[in-house]
Amino acid sequence: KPVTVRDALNQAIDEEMEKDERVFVMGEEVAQYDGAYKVTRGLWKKYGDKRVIDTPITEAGFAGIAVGAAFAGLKPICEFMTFNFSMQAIDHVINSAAKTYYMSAGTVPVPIVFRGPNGAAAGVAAQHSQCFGAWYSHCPGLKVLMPYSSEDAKGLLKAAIRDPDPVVVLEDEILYGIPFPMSDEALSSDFVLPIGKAKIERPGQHITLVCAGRGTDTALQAANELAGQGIECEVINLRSIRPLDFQTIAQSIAKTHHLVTVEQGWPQSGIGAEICARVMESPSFFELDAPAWRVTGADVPMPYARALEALALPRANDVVAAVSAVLGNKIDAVQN
Amino acid sequence: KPVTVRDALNQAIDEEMEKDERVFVMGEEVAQYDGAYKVTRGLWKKYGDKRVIDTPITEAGFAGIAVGAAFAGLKPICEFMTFNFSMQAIDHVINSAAKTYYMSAGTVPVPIVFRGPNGAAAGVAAQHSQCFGAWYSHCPGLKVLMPYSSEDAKGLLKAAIRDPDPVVVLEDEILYGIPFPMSDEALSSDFVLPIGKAKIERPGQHITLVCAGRGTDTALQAANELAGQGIECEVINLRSIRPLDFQTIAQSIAKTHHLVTVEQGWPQSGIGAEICARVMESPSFFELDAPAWRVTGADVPMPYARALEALALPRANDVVAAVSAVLGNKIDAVQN
Amino acid sequence: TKSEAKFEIKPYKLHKLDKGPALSTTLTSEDALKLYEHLAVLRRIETASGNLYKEKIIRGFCHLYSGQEAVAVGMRAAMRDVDSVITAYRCHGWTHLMGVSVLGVLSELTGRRTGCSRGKGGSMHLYGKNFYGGNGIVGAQAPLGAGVAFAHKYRGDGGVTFTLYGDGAANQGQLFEAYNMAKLWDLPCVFVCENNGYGMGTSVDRSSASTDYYSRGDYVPGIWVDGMDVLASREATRYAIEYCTSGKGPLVMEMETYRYSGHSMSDPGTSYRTRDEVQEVRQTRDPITSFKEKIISNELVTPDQLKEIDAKVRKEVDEATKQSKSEPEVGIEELSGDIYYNNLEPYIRGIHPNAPLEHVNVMPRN
Amino acid sequence: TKSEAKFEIKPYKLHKLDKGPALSTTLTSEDALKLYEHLAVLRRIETASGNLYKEKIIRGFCHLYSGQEAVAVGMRAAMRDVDSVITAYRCHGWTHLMGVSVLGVLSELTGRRTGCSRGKGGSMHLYGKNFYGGNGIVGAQAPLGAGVAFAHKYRGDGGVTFTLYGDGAANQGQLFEAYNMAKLWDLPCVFVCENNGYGMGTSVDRSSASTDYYSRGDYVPGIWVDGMDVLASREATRYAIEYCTSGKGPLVMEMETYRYSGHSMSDPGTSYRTRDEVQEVRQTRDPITSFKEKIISNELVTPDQLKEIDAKVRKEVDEATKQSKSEPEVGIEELSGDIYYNNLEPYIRGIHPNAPLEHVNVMPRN
Ligand SMILES: Cc1ncc(C[n+]2csc(CCOP(=O)(O)OP(=O)(O)O)c2C)c(N)n1
Ligand SMILES: Cc1ncc(C[n+]2csc(CCOP(=O)(O)OP(=O)(O)O)c2C)c(N)n1
Ligand SMILES: [Mg+2]
Ligand SMILES: [Mg+2]
Repeated sequence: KPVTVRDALNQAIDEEMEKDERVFVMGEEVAQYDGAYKVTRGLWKKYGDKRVIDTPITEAGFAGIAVGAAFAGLKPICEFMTFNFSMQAIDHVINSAAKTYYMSAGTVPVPIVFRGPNGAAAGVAAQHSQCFGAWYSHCPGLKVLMPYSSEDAKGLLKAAIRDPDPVVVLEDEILYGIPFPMSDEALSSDFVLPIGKAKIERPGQHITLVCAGRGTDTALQAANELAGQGIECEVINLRSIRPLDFQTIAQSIAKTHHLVTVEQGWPQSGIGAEICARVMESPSFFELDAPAWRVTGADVPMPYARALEALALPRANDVVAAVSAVLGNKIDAVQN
Repeated sequence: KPVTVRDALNQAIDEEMEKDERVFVMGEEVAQYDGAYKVTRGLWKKYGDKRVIDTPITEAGFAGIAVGAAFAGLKPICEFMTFNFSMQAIDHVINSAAKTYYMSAGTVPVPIVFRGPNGAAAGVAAQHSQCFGAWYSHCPGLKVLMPYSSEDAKGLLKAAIRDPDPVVVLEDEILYGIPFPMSDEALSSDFVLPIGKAKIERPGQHITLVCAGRGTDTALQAANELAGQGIECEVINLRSIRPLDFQTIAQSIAKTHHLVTVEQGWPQSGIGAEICARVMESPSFFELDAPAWRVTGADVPMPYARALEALALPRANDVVAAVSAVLGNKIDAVQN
Repeated sequence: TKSEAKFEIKPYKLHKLDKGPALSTTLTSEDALKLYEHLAVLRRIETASGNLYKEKIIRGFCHLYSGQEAVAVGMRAAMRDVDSVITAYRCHGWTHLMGVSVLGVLSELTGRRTGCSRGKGGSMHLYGKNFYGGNGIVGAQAPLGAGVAFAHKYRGDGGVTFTLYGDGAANQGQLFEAYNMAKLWDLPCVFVCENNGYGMGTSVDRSSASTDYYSRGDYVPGIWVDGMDVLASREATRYAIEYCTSGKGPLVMEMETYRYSGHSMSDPGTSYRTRDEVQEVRQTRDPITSFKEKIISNELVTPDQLKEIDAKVRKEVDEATKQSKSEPEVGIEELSGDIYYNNLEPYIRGIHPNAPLEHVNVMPRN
Repeated sequence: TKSEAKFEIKPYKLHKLDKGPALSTTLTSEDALKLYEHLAVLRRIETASGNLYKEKIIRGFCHLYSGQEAVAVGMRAAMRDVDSVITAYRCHGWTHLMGVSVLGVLSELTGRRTGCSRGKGGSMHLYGKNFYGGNGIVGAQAPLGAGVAFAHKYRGDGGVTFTLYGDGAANQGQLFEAYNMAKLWDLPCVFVCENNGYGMGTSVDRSSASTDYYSRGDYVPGIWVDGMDVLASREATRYAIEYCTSGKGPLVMEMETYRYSGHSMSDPGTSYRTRDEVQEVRQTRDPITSFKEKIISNELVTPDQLKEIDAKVRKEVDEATKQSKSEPEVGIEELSGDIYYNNLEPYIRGIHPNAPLEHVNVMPRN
């Protein structure tokens, strides 16, 4: 049964609010307006002012309030209208949420979820298009999730809400409206996905594509195209950026001997960089028949104009080009 | 003549203020108190209230004011007492400073310097010990420098002040008090270092150590130790994290065929990760006789207790261990 | 027609001020025509923008200023060349008033090369001489504007900066940080709160524990102004310039106004307020209609003169609209253009290692 | 001695309040002894901390509370078990008042296993029951405290949160954001500004455009309190609890006080103020001396009783100090302990790939 990512997220929140009185939602326009992107549609009507709370446009303040409520044992879901605005509150995400459990030697748990759309939407230009995957996953103390499909969205968000640690859930505005089939199991209110486990979206034997969030869409499109050329890609949807499921990546590399990473964010010290480094540092390195490549957003602030914008983000043909290059770039070939 | 990093920074600011009326310093305790870490000592006495300005403890506000002043053609040096506090102002560093030149298609240049101590000092625990090298260098539109020695400090800060783009200068509190010899040339008021060029601190033929800032100290110590064992390290002090001088790294790898990166920050999507990924993606990969390794801060928030703290940051023996592992980890050995 | 007339202004409310702006103002027929033309062109730009958005030629966000024109037009009429402005994303009108042609505005919205940011900024990121945007981050412009004011003071050029923000932005902490430093350092900065009743779908009483925005600077004196009256706006701005240039430091100016459209084009703007409410404002307080009536009934201008202006404005905006649709985008090499004033990256990394981009300097460097 | 006596309190200043706290208070001899003991132990902890720092056993930052004890002791005396507290880095005294032993405080400062954060947090990061720190980021505790108050209201447990911040922190934007939401939502939160005259080397008049901190909540009512008088502090806090529990929302409480030491141990504290100024406060307004005089001259206690307390306190703190030096640090396995409540990382990455760390759960999970 096809369910949009938006509805899957909505279900996740609804079910967890139903289940646990301590869970509440706080953010700009989440209540009476039903959410700027309608993720929280209907929840205010159902749960009322106490548990679905519209805030002023004061991210530092309400994120701090949400973290404080978590200190005191509640389970806030703090929505950033987009993660771009989380920069105004990032001190609370990092210094107040991520580090407190450690600093207090385990006496103050911080069970909070920060969620909202991350990365580029369409035509919203430089200030509204940043991907925060690399930044947040850089920081110990946080768990960082990046759902792709509706099952991902529901299962990961529910896991995040139940998790006793601070979790950052990086959603994608473009994916919100996309319907994905959902299994009966996934539709049930017991469904959760494990945090820190990647999903093989498509098995293949020639090359491994590692991606997450909307990058998964790009990778799958490329895999389709490449299958027509007889190249079978194994597409690994990370789901979780921290913890990063390197085991699944390593197993895949052991099979395909080739790797390309796909992400929407900027290249330098991005998610793909981390994967390349882990490959370097692990036995997987010796499995590679060619060096790994990153497909990333271009290293530019996001332009507004349609044609430039399209060139700033990876498309299927970029992945195809990278895969072709990597497959043609055999270590032996070059070394001899 | 030995000059401390602190004095070198002070000279840099003084000389540039002398030279250009538009340059001014703004930050907490920079004027009457002579700077929390005394980097701006004497400048208020010399230049007065107009050009050396104590601010309230309101980072978002004064960083925004500094960026606004840069929009309008002044050349602010915005001191963060430590970069940890730049998180309260990070939206202005990224969204206001880094992106405006591009968004305005070049009509609004933003000639600002953000500077202050970055990363871990001694015994200041988790909220005061974060390294922002990876975060800031992730972002196009910024230039990001990380001086090590007094020459670095003076030459890079002067270059940053003269630069027409927003520059983040990540200093180190522990290094402030360290005296380094400075050449006559470096003592002159004409001395600047080029942004984006690394420095080979020590030539060697067996392995390349890439580092920056205080990591350079660790790498040099390790190189010393290893030299005793007959292993000659080429130590590359990056100086600039963005742009990253990969050419110098590549040339060194072509000579040594081995690479270890050294940094103080957290590993995931850190500076070392970027270097590993660039190696993967470049001909340097084929020069490697063993996979590259990262030496980084441990993946934990910084603990306060002395013994734990010492274990959270890379020391020379960690680098020695990594070098030994990498050198013993020959590709052929394992592949056969 | 008469050459000038005198108009009463709805009383200001004052905060920590003994004396406010003048309660009446003289308007010449020449100025009346000019103000009318500005009001009309701003309205027309937004109508055109709305249509371009519906045609899917403008993408992403598009925030219309319709209903609020008297604020900008009145302020601009009082401003001097040395003064500067910064505002938020609802910036089309201001950009034009600060000297960018209608085409420069509309082509930016359509993302074309004649746009004032060459299509790279889009509707929220317009700039002009002494006009520092256009900003997509709620509240960010408050300290930025104080910084521009800092530069005026530093250089001693006598300029004043106007920093505009909405009722929603009025709660942002950085605004209070900016108030504090502006006051401590006597910056020539006028903080202008455009209170249009809503921040997205949130009415002022749900976002703000005090809706007396003119008094929220605490130690910064403030004035409440009828922002639907272009003459009140002009008069208050004259006063503000006088106040700031006399070295008294910053001032807060609340302009009560209204936005007719939804928050942005994706918001119908009807779930959190009634259609009646919007209708009522349109009929009783519209800044253009009310000004028109005023200047006609006072015989400063003739209906025919205004019709002529209407026609001229329509023609100008229609032509610009047409051109903004037919202009090409900038060349794809500008994807990596003007990231840095002084680029030092050997190349700009593209989507993958085999697709390096060259940094191009498009804007002339001095 | 008498069993109780009545004391006058220096008049409060009120902001947007008709009626303030009581202007006189009754003190029993029992309470007098208790208050005195608390004041004495807080002072003594700081003396010990200062010495440990000079011995280089305490590292990094160390911010002493000496001079400000009456604020915390008076407040704590009025608080109920259900109430909660959050403050900044100047938190040794509060931690003890909230139930952590002297050893728990001092060992944290020395970084030993008996520290209340097992030596992992250090002097700025102390926690206890209903005590949420200890925070190294100026201003961050303001919304955090409002969030703890939010939880009190959400659960309906009747608790009130006290959120303490300094005169320097009082300019932080996030404080104003917290005021606004606390007022909009009627959170039972008392924002307590400890005005000790300086934020590091910056005096209040150089940091704050208004130094009437009790009125800076604008729409949040406020009281100015003599923070050197433990009875004023207690009485004002009783009032604040009454105010907040009656559903009226938040309150601002400015406590005028003074810090004797430098900002932290690295600051001699003499460049931005005179030695005379410090001496003058010590002699005329010291919270301990003045309270001592009061209760002795009113015959609530005898000098001998106080001497006994002094001796007891000295012994307790001296012993704790000694133990805090001899305790070991926690085991090095705790480097990777309690990063997560529910760790899911297969291993915690160490300094290099060959040095993985195992995550250990030290604190019992429920
Ligand atoms: C920091 C930040 N948070 C949230 C947003 C999303 N947002 C854009 S405009 C807006 C409403 C602003 O309302 P107001 O300040 O009253 O201005 P108006 O739109 O009425 O002109 C919001 C919530 C943003 N752009 N930046
Ligand atoms: C966001 C931030 N900026 C700067 C600092 C450095 N700093 C620590 S304490 C302090 C002074 C604070 O003064 P005040 O609020 O008056 O508190 P007091 O020290 O007097 O108790 C400063 C600037 C910090 N810790 N956090
Ligand atoms: Mg508004
Ligand atoms: Mg203080």
